[in-house]
Amino acid sequence: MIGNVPFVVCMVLVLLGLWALLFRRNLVKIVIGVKIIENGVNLYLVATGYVRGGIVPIYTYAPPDAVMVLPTPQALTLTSIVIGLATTALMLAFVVVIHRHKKSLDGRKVTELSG
Amino acid sequence: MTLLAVLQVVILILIVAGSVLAVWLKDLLASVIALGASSLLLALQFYLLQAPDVAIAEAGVGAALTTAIFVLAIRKTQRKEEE
Amino acid sequence: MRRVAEWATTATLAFVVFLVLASFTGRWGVWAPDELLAGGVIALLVGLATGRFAWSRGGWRLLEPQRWLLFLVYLVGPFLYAMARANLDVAWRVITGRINPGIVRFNPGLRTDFGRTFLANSITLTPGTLTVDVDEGSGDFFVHWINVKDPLPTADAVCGPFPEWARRIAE
Amino acid sequence: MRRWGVVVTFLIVAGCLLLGAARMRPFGAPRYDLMDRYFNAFSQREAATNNVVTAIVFDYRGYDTLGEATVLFTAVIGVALVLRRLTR
Amino acid sequence: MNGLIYAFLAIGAAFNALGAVALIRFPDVYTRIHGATKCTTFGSIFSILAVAVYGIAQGGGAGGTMAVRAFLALLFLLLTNPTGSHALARGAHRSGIKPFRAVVDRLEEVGHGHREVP
Amino acid sequence: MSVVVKTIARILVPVILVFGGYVILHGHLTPGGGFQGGAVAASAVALLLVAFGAPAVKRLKAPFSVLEDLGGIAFVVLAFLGLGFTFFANSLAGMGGLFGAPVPTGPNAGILNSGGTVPLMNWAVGFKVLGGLGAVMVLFGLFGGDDDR
Amino acid sequence: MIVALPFAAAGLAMLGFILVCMVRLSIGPTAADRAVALDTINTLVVATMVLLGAAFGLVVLMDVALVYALLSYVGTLYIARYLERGLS
Amino acid sequence: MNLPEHAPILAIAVPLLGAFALPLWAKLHRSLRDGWLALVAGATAALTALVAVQVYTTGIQVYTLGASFPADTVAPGGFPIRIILTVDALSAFMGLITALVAVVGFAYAWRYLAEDEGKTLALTLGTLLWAGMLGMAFTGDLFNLFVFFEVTSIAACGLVGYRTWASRGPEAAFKTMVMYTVGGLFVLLAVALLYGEYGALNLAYLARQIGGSLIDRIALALLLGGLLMKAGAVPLHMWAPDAYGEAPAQAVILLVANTQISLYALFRVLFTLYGGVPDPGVGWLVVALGTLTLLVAALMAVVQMDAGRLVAFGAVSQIGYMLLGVGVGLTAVAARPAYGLVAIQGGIFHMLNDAVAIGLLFLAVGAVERASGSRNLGTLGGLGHDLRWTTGFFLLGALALAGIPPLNGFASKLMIYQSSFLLSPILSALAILASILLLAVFVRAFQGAFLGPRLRKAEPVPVPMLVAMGVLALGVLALGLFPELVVRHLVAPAADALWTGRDLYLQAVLGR
Amino acid sequence: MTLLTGHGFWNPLLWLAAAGGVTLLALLVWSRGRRDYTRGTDGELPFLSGEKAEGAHVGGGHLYWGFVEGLRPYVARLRALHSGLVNDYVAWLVVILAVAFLIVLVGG
Repeated sequence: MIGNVPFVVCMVLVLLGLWALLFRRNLVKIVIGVKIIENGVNLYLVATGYVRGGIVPIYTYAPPDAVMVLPTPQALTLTSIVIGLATTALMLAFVVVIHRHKKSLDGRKVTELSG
Repeated sequence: MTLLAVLQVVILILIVAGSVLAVWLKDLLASVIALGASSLLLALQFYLLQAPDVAIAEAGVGAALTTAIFVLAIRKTQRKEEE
Repeated sequence: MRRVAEWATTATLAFVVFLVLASFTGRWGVWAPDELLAGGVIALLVGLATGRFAWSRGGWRLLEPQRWLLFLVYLVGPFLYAMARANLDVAWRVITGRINPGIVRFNPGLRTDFGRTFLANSITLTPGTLTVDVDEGSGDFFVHWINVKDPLPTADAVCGPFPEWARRIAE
Repeated sequence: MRRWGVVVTFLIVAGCLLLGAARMRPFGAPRYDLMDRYFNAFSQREAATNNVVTAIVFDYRGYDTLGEATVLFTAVIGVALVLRRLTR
Repeated sequence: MNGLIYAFLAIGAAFNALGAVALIRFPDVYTRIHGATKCTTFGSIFSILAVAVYGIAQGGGAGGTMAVRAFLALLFLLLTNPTGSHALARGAHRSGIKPFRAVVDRLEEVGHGHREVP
Repeated sequence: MSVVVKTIARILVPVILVFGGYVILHGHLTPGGGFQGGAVAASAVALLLVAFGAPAVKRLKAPFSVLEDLGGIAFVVLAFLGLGFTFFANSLAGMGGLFGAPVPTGPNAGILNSGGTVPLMNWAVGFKVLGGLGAVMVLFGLFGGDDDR
Repeated sequence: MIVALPFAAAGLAMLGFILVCMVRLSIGPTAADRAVALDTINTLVVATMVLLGAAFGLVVLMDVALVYALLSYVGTLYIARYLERGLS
Repeated sequence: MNLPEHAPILAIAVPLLGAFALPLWAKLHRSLRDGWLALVAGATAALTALVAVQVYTTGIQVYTLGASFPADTVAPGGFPIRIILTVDALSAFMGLITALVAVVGFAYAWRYLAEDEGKTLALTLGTLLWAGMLGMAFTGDLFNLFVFFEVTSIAACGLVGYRTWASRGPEAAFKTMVMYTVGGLFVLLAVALLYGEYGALNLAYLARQIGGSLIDRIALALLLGGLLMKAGAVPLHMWAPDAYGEAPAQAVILLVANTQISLYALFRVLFTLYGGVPDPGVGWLVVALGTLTLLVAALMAVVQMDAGRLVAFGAVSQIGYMLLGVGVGLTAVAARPAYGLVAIQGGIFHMLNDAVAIGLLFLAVGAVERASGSRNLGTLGGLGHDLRWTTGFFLLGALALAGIPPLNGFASKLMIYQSSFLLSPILSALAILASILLLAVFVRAFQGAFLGPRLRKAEPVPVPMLVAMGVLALGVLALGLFPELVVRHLVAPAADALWTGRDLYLQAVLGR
Repeated sequence: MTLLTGHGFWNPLLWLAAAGGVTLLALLVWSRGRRDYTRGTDGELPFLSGEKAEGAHVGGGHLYWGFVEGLRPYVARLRALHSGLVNDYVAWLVVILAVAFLIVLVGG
């Protein structure tokens, strides 16, 4: 009905995050880009599990004889969300420590390891 | 186009708008705010896709904890994206 | 003794919250017995964990039923009326764009944290006013007033009968 | 110059990903869903839970959850390691 | 009963719209907070009341739970919304944002309570 | 933060914790479960940190990490319980007793003591997530040490 | 599966208001303005969730609205606390 | 309870349990922690060995998690619903490599890490990294692969950021973390694409379903990107020298094993998941990247002045040999000429050789840094007077890595040279050129650091570190002197698992 | 004991025996010479431009100087690519992804 618009939008989010990773030098901005990619992927996962006209896959207070959406992607997305939080926390911890040493967040200024 | 489809499309547009803002703004705090709004609407989209489990997780993690960690990190570093 | 009172208060209120959350689960009554048991355990744990600071300086007084009754009366009576007025006020100002703002200071004479918080939130939701800061020492309120009539107002001029309600409910 | 090269490759990747998303099966109409129909039908009998997602998270795919808990544990240890008091 | 629900929904939507418009139209942070907080809270009250009425009308475990949840959400909103607004106003003032065309600013005079501003 | 925020935080912290407990407790009946409940409860720590400053949550660091370790151990041990069949087998489901009430198939109102090991695992993961995310918040709040009054 | 259409229509209206708030989020001259917009979006999202829960006729969806109503202001508080410290 | 039956999951669950409990033991007392760690490491190594013995003697072992018995892989109707651990010879081989590396690493870390610098946390992260690698090696489920991919990523990055007192450690860790996370998200996106298309997550079931449609191809490209990045193939290797250079030595050898596990996952995807639709283009891509990796990393190693970074580039170039070997096999997998199998054997044998030799080098560099306080080749010199054993070990590792007969690198490289010569002589010439460059590089490093007059004082190296290095040195010698035994008994079954084992793999899981 | 590698074989023990034989041969040749050919003269000392160099050490940076210098123009391009910026790392990932897409979509 709405075609593949949700899938396309998820890919747009992924590409948006990738754009931030490619062209933003600020470290926090890079983490934000990673978060956006992650949002896109999570949305993609949940979108694959949607069934038109389906309801929540929970039997408590459910109407009888209803079609249910696919539950597996939801479980996968839960895992993915918590993993995302873990990576975000660790990356921001690194950013904070880097800033403490270098007093800057610009990728070009904090880089020591090269060549 | 049913009403549900319209709702979904509007929310998707809002999510993309929030993410574009998060990438585009130079002020990191504003960027984080836009990211928070985007994740909020993402939870709404999960809700519409009949995934309340995921929506609760995204609510607890995205609305409170991620924003909190980002703001704390910006607080411990600096706010403006220098050119 | 005082610590026990704090724990018990917090646990009781936590149990009430749990009961509201878990209502309509029983097959015959409103609550299933196992829900009550589990909720009791959770409330006890929460009470033990946060009792020390959660309802500080409240103690048993918070459990007095007449305060809760009064709170409900306040909520559906003056508060709702004031909120409606506040919204119409905002509507008028949005349409006409006539504002005359400023931050004023007044002292409502409330002593406890609860009372001040209660008043501050009421002020924020009611016509033309927004609490910007509360002085912890003197209890002075700094209020952003959208239509300043008097640079040095009394509490009555800014927020009407609310301090009185706050005193009765939360002090 | 280099920037434009990156932009061009980015556009190639973007085109392929968007092509893939557009050529997916239609949204809301999964083609193969044997596994999920099994879950929806039998989780109440096998795992005795009303919430199918929880049944999957903790029973059918509990091992993923273990890995996920490990990720969280690892991240906490990592943050503690990185933000520990500097001794040198 | 349906009429009541429609009325509540209409009022709620109207006040929420007012909040959004106020957010756009007002000139500075404080007045925006005024508009946004009051109107969206009030509008949400009516939306939630509509849902609660719907739930009560449905009856049974599901309807009752729906009403209870709606009221609980309302209570939480009433607790958290003004607090967030207050914190934002205070933060905005301390970060140095002046009220727009203020006739009087007592808080600026006392210098942010007890704290010295750098 | 001001006294208003502090007082509201005092009121809301127990409420958030109870709500987290509810989400964990009813994880197998309504949306929710270990992660979600743990994340909600960890938000209480975030609230404490923002309302009262870093010194107030300083002594929570050690209990939280211990809580996380214990939660992880409990989760693995619960998984080991299934080793009569296989690792992670839901050995308690439908066996009667405290956690093994059978569930009627199809839509129903839900029974709390069903689910076998699922509720227990919910609790283990809930405490683990609470401990882990709480410890992360506390560590972030404490680092640098210049965020308090 | 929308079973109560008026609620869904009201939810759509709320989304429209969120769009308006998004404008403020994008143009807001100061961070405080953006934060106000975020706060407003929070409230509107809670209202939307409650309305859509009724529209779908599913009680179990309402828990999400509760979580949001309870937690959404924590993020706002963090931003406010950051603002309190001045533009450092 | 039947221990051999449950061994695959126990090999993963025991280190996880050990890691969860490790901080608690450390709170009680240090020696309790060390004892517990030794116990857990020993048990895990024994379980891994048990799994390997079973797999090598009786064939593929499956373990269905949560079912009523381990071999209950499919639901009625013939599709798997649960996570299935599928251990074939290659998985067991990778498990053995990780066990060797991890045990040696822990023995080394016992005295290498200082107590007041977060030793407990580093040991915990090491245990978790080991468990994650085992999980990646043993799993038969795509999403589970992603989860353990992330476990290894985060643990590895935590270890890289160990030296927070300098700015370089966190910087390297941040870069590595960003790359790992983005790669992991690509993998997850590929999993989501495959799930959306086929509604399944099991590797074997998906392998049967995949028919080469557009979505399959896009997912293949995403998986290639993510896994090649984690494996550190040029030009996606750039995080690797940073990370290897900055991490503590006992973590670096785990990181090296980690890249190999990613290579394993890549091979699993290419040969098993996409084995039904062989695409020579992908094979050539892998071969090209392998050759590029060899050359670029060796050239980059020539100009390095930091011993850690120098050895790190050497380690990256070894990844190229594995990619080259298995890539040659991949181009040949459709027609199945004999040299393809030899190439795969060479590539897989080189994994073991590389883990041993490069591990020895990194441990020696770590000992040098600990003893003399510097890794700069411009200022080091004459350490051979004080650190006699370390000197010998470094020389042994360097010669082995450069492919000097009769040490172990030579045998595997010979197999790779010969088979790639049959595919294209240029490849083999380039591979030999890279080997010569590496020899020059290591001779330079050896001469600069260890020979010459005594320039600075060096503290003695503690015995446990020497023992750890000695174990690896013995491995270098043994693998070099008896390559035929190793190839016949360990490597050949693993290579067969890639070369012809796809049908057996599917059969073991799906039962048909 | 012989590792067959398709077209050839490899036996380290055989190789060791051969190497031992060659070494013996070399020793034999060496032992035929005069033992005190350079003993006690300047020929024992390291030769550094004719200077007397006590304790001189050719550091790692100086060994193979010509070799490294000869390679330097080629390596300089490579070094420039290792800029150390995360953006460049990700850019290479995108490049490889694009190449993989092209190969997979066009080549198949």
